[in-house]
Amino acid sequence: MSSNSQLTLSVNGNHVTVEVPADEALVHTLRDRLGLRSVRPTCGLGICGTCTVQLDGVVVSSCLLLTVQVSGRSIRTSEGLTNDDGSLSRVQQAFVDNGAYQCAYCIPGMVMTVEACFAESPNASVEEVREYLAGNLCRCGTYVSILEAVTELVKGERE
Amino acid sequence: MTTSADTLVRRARVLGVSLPMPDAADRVVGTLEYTVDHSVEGMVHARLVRSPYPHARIIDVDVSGALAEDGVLRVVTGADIETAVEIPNPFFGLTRRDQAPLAIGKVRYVGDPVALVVAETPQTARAGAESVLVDYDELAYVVDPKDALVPDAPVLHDEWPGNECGEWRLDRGDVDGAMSNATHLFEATYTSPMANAVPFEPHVAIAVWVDDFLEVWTATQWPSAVRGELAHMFDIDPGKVQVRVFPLGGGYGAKSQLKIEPVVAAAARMMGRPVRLELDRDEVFLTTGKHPARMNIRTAVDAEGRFIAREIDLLYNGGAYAVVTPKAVAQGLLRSIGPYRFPNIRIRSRGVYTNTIPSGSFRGAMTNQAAFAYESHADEIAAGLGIDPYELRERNLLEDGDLFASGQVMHDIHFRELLQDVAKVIGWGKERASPAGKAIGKGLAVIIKTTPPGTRSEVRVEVHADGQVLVHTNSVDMGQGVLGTLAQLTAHHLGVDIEKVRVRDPDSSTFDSMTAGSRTTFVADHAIGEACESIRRQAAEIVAGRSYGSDPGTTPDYEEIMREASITALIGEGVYQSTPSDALSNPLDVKGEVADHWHQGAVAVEVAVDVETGKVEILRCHGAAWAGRVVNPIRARQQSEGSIIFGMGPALFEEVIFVDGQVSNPNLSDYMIPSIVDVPINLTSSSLESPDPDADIHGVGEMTIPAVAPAIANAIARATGARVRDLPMTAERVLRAILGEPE
Amino acid sequence: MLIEEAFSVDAPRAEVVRFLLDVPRMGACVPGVEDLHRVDDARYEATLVVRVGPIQARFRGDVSIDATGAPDTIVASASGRDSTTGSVAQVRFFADLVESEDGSTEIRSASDVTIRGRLGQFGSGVVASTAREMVKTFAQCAGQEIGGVAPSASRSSNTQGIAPVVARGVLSWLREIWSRIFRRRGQVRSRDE
Amino acid sequence: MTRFVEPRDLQEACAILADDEWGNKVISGGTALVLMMRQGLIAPSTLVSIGRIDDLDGIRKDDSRITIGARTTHTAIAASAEVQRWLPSLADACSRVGNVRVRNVGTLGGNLAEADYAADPPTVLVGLDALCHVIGPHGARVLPVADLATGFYTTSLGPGEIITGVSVLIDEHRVSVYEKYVSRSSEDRPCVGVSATARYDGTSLDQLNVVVGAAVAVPRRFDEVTASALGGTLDETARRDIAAAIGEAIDPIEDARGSAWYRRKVTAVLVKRALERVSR
Repeated sequence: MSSNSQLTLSVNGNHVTVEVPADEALVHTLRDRLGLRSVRPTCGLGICGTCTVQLDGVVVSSCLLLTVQVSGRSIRTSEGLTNDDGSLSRVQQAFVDNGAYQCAYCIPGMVMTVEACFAESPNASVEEVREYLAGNLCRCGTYVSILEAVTELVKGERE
Repeated sequence: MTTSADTLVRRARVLGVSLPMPDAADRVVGTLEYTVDHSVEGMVHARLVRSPYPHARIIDVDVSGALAEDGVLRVVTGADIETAVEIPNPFFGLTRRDQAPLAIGKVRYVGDPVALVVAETPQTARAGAESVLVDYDELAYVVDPKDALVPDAPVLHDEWPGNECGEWRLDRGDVDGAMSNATHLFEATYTSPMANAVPFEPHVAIAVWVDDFLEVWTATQWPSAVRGELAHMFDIDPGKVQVRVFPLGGGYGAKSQLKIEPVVAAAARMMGRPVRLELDRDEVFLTTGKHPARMNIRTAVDAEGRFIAREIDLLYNGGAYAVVTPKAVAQGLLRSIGPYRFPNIRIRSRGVYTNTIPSGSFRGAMTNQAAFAYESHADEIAAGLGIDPYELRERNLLEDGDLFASGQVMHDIHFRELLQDVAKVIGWGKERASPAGKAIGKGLAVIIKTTPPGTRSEVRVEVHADGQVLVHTNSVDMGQGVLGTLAQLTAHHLGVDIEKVRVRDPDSSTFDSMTAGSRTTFVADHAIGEACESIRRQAAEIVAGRSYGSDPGTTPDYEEIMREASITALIGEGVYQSTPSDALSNPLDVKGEVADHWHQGAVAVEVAVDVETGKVEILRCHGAAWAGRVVNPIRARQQSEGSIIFGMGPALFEEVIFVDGQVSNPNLSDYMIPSIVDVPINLTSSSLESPDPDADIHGVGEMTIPAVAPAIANAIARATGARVRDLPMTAERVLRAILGEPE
Repeated sequence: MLIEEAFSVDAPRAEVVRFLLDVPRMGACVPGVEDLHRVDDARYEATLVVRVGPIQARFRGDVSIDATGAPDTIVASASGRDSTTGSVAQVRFFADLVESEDGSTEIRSASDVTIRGRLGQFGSGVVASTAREMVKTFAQCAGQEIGGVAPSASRSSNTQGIAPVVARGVLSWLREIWSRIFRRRGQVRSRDE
Repeated sequence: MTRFVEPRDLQEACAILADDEWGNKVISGGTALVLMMRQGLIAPSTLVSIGRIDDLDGIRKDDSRITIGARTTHTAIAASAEVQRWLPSLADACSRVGNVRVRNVGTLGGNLAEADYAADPPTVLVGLDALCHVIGPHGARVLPVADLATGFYTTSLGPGEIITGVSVLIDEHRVSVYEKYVSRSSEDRPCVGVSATARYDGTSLDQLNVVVGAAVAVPRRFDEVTASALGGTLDETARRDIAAAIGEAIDPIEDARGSAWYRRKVTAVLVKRALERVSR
C-alpha cells in the first residue's frame, strides 16, 4: 500500500491529473487509468519494449518508471503519434504498407522507437535504426518486415 | 449480372495477393482490442497462490489472513472445488482428466495452483495471495524423465503407475536382421530441453455466468476444446457455453488446450460474479512449455549411403499433468521418422510424468525435437561415409508413391524441390574462407510433419441482402492474419469483392478442433469452399435454369437474386472432416493412414563460429515451405521467416532451467529471446507453389522452425568439426565441443 | 545447491559434538540468526536475516537437530519463510566428524540449500554465492568457537547441468537420508508479525 | 506505505536516508530500484528522489579531470564529446548498457550504487582509477570507484550517503578499451567484461591496468599479473601470458550466462583481445 499523490502529466498533448500511489509504474497509470491500450506490460523488466513511450521526446520503458517520478512531464504514446485528422504518421503508415505486424503486440513500441531514432538522427541508416531497435523484441519474428519498413523510411528521408 | 470476364479478373486478384489485414491500422497504432484489454461490468479480480514445492501433500490452507485483507472477497481452494455442488466434475484434461483447477490433495510441480484469491482490485488480490498460508508435507520428487521410469521413483498420479504418460510403437520390416548385416552402423542421442513460447499477451480470461449460461472471454487457440471441457466440468450442455476470443497477442502453442479457464469459470460459478484472471510473466513460464525430449537413433546404412534400417527410442517429458502428452507422443513417433525411406524401422515413443511444468503445444510441436535429432544424424552419417550431406539426402528422400514408415502411400511430396531451393540460395558447395579466429560453414535440414487425421472444422457463410458477406468460424487470429486469409478464400469461392467479406472473431457458434498445427488454411479452404458452393447452388435454384456451381466463369449477382426472391440472406454451411483413421487404434502397432497430408519444409544457414568463445553468428539463412497455393504472400512469408526467427532462440540459447525442481529463469532477463540484431539481415524464404490451380493449400506456420536447429548444428559441425547434440547450442556448449571438454 | 565445507578444529570429537548440539551456541555462528529459542529437545525457532544488497529477507522458521548418528555424524535441518520476498529457504546440514590421532577433529560438512520463491529466481548465481559465503563464515566461526583452525576446503555446486556427477550423487544420497530422518510436516508454516 | 519525497538539497536527502537505512532508498533514474520493487524483492518505506537537486547533472572538464554528475544518464555520457575525446572506453561502455530506453533513464550514479555485478561502466571506471564523490550526514568524501562495491549489490556507502559524481584524471598518454561479451542474445547482460588501460613512455609500457567485471562479484584488477609487463612492449608473448594468468587467477560466478569453467576461458580471450587493442 502506498500513500497517493495527485499529479499532472501531459499525455499526448493533453494535461491530465491523476491520483496514484507512489509505487505505481507509469505503464499502469497510462493503461489502467488513462485507457491507453498501446502501452503494454510484457516483461516488466525494461527488456521487451512493449511499454515504450516517449518522455520529453526520448524513449523510455514505462514499466521501469514510477508515475510520481514524471510529474509535470510530457508523455507521448503510440496513440498520440497519429495526425490530428486521424491519419497515420509516416512511420505508422510505413509499417502498415510493409505488412510490418503480425500479432502486433510489440508494434506500437517498435513504432515509438523508430520515431525517436529518426527524431534524434534524421539521417540514420537502416543499420543504425536496427541497432536502435535491439531492445524492442518481437516474438512473432516480424523483424524482416520491420526492416523493410525502415528501409522505405530511410530511402524516403534521403529523397 | 456480372459478366464472366469481370469475375475472372476479380478472382485472379483475390488469391495470391498481399492484402493487408483488415485491422492493420489498429494493430500498428495499438488500438486493437486483445483479451487483456477487455473488461466486463461488475468483474472482480483473481490471483493464484502457487506451490513452492515440486511434490507435496497439502495439509491445510489457512485463508484467514487473506480474508482479513480489505477488499478480498473470497479464497477458493482445491478442497472447495472438490466439494462444490456446482462443479460435478472437478477434473479436466483433453486426453486424461488428471488436472483440477486448483490442486486437490497434493501439488505436483513448483507453480501448481493451490488457491485463488478473488478481490475487488488486482492489487488487493495480490496482497491477499501473499497472505494465504499453506501447510505442506513434502514428498520425494522427480524432474528427469529417466529417473521417473525407475521402479521406485516417486509416483505423481496413483491412477498412472510408473508415471506412464503414453507409449506408442511402430515396427516395420526386419530391423534386427538389417542391422546385423549392415555395412555401416551409426548411433547417437540428441536432447532438447523445455522452452517457453513467450506469447507477449499473457494468459488472461474472464468468466461470466448468467443462470446456467457461461460466457468465457479467453486468450485461447482452442475455443472449442475450452467449451467442451467446461461443459463437462459443470455438467451443462455445450450449447450453454460460449467462448469468445479476441485476436491473440501471440500464441505459438502456449494458448492451446485449457489453461486458466477452468479455475476462472469455477470461481465465477461459486461467487456468482464475473471473475478475471491475468497471469504475470513468471506465471506464463509456469503454465506450459515445449516437451523436453531425448531421442536415441541407430541407423544401418549400405555402402552407397542408403538407409537400410533405423531404430528410434524417444522419451518425452510430459510434466506434472497429461494435457496432450499421451496423444502427442504418438505424433512424436510419426514426426521422428523424417523425410526418408526406411525399408526397416522400429520406433518406441514414450511420455512420462515428472514434477515439472506440464508440457503442451509449442510452435513445431513434437517435430522440432525429432528433426534436430534426425537431421543432425543425417549429417553425422554423411560425414562418417564421406558423402556430401546434400547428396546423402538426395539418395534417401521420400518421393511421390513411396511408402511412409507407417505403410501409407505418399502423395504431393516435394522434398527435392525444397532441398534444391534452399541449397541454391545458400550457395551450397561454395565454401567461403574463414577470417582469423572464425570458422565459417553451411548447413542444411529438411523436415516433414504429419497432419493428424480426424479433425473437423465448420464454417457458416452468410450473404446478406445488402451484399455484405459474414463468415463465422472458430479460427483464432494470433498474428497469422487468419481472418484476412479466410476472407480472401471466401471472396474467391463466392466470387465477390474482398471488401464485402468480414470474418467474425470466434464465438463458439461453429466448431473448429483448434487453431494449431498449421492446419487452418488447409481445412478452411475446404470448408469455405463447401459453404460457398452451397450458396451458389441456392442462388441457382432461385434463378431456375441457370447454373451457379463452382465454375468460376459464372458468378451470380447475389443482391439481385435476393431482391427478386424477397429473401434477406443466403446461408451456406461447410464442414471439413478429415477421414478418421485407425492407424492409432493400437498404440503398440502404429500403422496405416497417419496423415491427411504432409507438411514439408527446409532450411539452409551459413554460420560463423568464434572458435575462442564458441559464439555462433548466423550470417545467412533461407527457408522454404511447400505451400501448394499461396493465399496471401506476405502472410506466408512472415510465417516462414517468423518461424525461423522463433526457432533460433531454442536452437541457440533458450532453455527453461530447473534448479531443485523450480524454474530459475522465469523472466525475460534470464530467459532470452532473439532480438532484431540476433537475426541475420540476409534472411529470406520461399513458399513453393504447384502449377495446378486446384492444388491443396498447405499451411505454412511451422514448416521452417523444425529445420532451424539442425541446420545450425550441421553448419557448426561443418565449420568447426564439432558436433553439438544437445539444445540449446550455447556458446559454452559449442566451445566445449570444439575443445573436447565434456560438461 | 550443495555446499561442501571441510575444516579441522583443534579439539576432540566429543567437544565438537557438544558444540553442534548446543543450538544457541552453534546458532550464534550462523551469520544473520536472530531470536533463536527452544521449542523442545530437538526443535528450535529462529529468524535468519539474509541481505543481498538492498534486498533483506527475514526467514522465520525452525531448526531441528538429529543426533542419533553422533559422534560420527550430526544432521540438522532448518526451514523458514520470508514474507517480503515470498520465499522459502531450506537448509539441510550434514556433518561427518573424523577424529585424528593428534586429537584434532575434521568436520566434513555438506549443506543442501534450497531457496524457493522470488528470491530463488533472483540471479541463481548470486544467491548461490551468498549461501556459500554464509557457510564459510559459519565454518570460520565454529572453528574459532571450538578453538581450532581455519577451514581447509570448500566447494559448492548447483544441482543442474554444471554440477559434477559426483556432487549430484552426494546430493541424492543426502536427500535420501533426510527424507528418512525428517519425514515431517509443516515446512513453510510460519506466522508473520 | 511507500512515500515519495523530493528534497531540494543533498543535506536533506542524506538526513532522510539516514533515518532508516533499510527502509529508505535513493531513487534517481529508478531503472534498477523500480525493477526490484516490481519483482517483489524490496518494499521501500520512503523513496528519496534526487531529481530536483541541483548540480548532480552533466559533464564538466577542467585542466586535469573530467567530472560526471551522478544523475547523468548513460546516453548523455556516451554522446558527450568530452567523454568520447578523453575517455573513449567509458563512452563505449555506456553506449552498450542495456538498451536505448534504459540508457536514456539509468544514471551513472545509480549504476554504481546498485553495484550489480553484471554491469559495464564500473569495469572501465576501476581501470581508469576513477574517483567516486560521496556526500553523507557527516560531510563529503572521495573514494576510489574500486573501493565502492564490496559484494553482490553491496557497497561501502555508509548510512545516509549518496553518490554525487565520478571524476577521472585526463591523460593524453593513456589508451583504454572495453571488451564486452554476451553469451546469449544481443540483449543479454555481460557474461564477462574486460577493460584494459595502458600508458606508454615512448614504446615502453609505463602502466597497465586490466579489470575483469561481470564474471565476479565486484570488478577485479590484476596489478599483480600485469606488473611483470611494465617496461616491456606488451608483445604477443606478454599479452598471452597475462591473459592466461588472469584466466587462471579469477574465481568466476556460475549462472545461466555461463559456468565458471566457461567464464575463465572467455575472460582469458577477452583479456587477450583487449590487450591487443592497447598494444603499440
